[in-house]
Amino acid sequence: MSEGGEPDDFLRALEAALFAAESPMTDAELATVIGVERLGDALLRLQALYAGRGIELVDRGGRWHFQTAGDLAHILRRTREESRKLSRAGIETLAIIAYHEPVSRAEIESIRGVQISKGTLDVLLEAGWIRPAGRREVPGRPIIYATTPTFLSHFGLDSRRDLPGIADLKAAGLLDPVDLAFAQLEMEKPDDHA
Amino acid sequence: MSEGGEPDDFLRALEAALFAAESPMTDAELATVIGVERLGDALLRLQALYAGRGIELVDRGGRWHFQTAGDLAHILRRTREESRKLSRAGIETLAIIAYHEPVSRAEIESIRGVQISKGTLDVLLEAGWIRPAGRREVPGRPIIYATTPTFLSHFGLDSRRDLPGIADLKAAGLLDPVDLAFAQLEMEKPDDHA
Amino acid sequence: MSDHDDNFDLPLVQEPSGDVLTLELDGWEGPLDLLLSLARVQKVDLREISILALVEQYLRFIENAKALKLEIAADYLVMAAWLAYLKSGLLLPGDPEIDPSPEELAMRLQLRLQRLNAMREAGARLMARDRLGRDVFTRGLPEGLRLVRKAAWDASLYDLIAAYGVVRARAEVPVHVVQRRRVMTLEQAIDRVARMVGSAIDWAMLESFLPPGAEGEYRRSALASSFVATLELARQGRVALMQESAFAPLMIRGTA
Repeated sequence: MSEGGEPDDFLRALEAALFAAESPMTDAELATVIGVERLGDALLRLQALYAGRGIELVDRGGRWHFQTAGDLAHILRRTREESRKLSRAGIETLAIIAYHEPVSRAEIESIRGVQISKGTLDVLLEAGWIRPAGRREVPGRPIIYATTPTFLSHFGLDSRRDLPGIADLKAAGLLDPVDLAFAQLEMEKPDDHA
Repeated sequence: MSEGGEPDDFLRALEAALFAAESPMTDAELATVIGVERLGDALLRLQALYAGRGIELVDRGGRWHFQTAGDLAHILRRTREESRKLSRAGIETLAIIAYHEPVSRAEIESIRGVQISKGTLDVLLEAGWIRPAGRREVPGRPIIYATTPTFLSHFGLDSRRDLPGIADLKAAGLLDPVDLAFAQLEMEKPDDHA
Repeated sequence: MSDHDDNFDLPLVQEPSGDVLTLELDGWEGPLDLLLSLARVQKVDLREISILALVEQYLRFIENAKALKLEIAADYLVMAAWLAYLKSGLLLPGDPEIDPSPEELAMRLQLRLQRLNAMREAGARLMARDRLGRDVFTRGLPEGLRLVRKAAWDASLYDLIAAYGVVRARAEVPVHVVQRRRVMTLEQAIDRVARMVGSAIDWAMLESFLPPGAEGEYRRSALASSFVATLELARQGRVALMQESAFAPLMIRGTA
């Protein structure tokens, strides 16, 4: 092994557990499975062991799993998974939730300048990419939405900090809380039963 | 790597293909997947690479697959305890209890509009999601049910107040008749100007 | 920006009849979306677009659409009216009384376009990532682990709330209830105004006949009924009405 000799039994057990797992595992879950108190830096050592291989160990919001290397996508890509394509409204709504989370429906609408049609949030909820994350303590107590760990793993993100360009957007003030009152005044809809 | 330096792209592709495969694969199938004429001794080289590790590459009658090293079998699931999907009656009953707790069986039936079998409540009790929460002081003194902390943690809720309200469900398209909601999935046109 | 019509990136749709070209407004998700596409045609950094030029393009676009007798959704027209107002504010010499100033409104519009654009690009970048199950894969044949605090029964939060939605949708018999609103009937108003005017000799404003503390919809109802009541009483010769000019306060006095 490149990282100094044969892996120890501890690392072997960790490797086996991660290979056998049916879904991403947290540090604590893995420790329980292999019967140790704590993992220490074992996950990072295992990750280093697989660096540059056809399979890599990734951290998705504190949950770890093995996956095939991204540069091999051209060999492995399965087109059948692509049959259900997200609409533009769906993509934008997902981006807004991911970059602004947690956000209410009204906040999403104010950024997009149109009402969200029925089904848009439903599709994202069903995909397991977003979840209701409590309520905003303002009049009407609207539900607010946030992304899920499934979202992070699906899009290959270690954490929300890794969202493409999020630091720049934040620096440019483009992720500041929306001036809702202003937006509503300006975009007032003649009716709201759409 | 023990077998002379970094694995080449060929070996990496083979490794990834075997890892992602949904069933054991033959030499010829693997060659097709990674787009080469023949594999030569690549499988044996990959096997050597994994020798002594937590997982190993094995040949079962000409079909190859990765599996957990035999001495680590204790961390694997021994009894194939399939996690079963809750029945429709089960999930509906659970939803009604969550939204209306505490409720008696008769109340659940009147909301569902359908009778519930004894087994339905048993399953929810067994899963630890609901608990008897006393009796309603009406004739017959029926048992009333409420959700448990286990319920909250399983569904990732901080409190019952985080459940989306009727207005939210309506807005998300979840109160639509099923076929209508399906038609509105908005998954159709691949968009070109995103 | 001189070659107006070519500036528009409009999908042109040929009508079946063949002679009329129509602009496809459905191509845009609302006015902000349309504004953003127009702004992008300026081909400069969104922070440097000319709001005035953008406003003119939008208004021209809506005019074109109207000239072609297209059905234009109301929100496009609302936006057009708002932009026309903004345009006049930007063109006229600054009036310090107006708050927020047209310049500030223009800046906010620009900011909104930037925000929407940022999210659109973020969405595209998100979708282009290596996605699990499409570009990268987890193990195809996991053996599975010993259960670690995993419930044997599996259901997601989505399953739960969707199920509740189904239950409610099934149980929901559409019942339309006309909300009971507090109103003042014409009879009540005639009674009230007649009683009050009997003791008043001086001219009094119509509003002074409204019940004290009346607010919102009830006040509007009372005002409308009281107005009709004074007309009825005037017809009967019991009161005299006077108004100095259009929209001036309506004055009432008893004739007794």
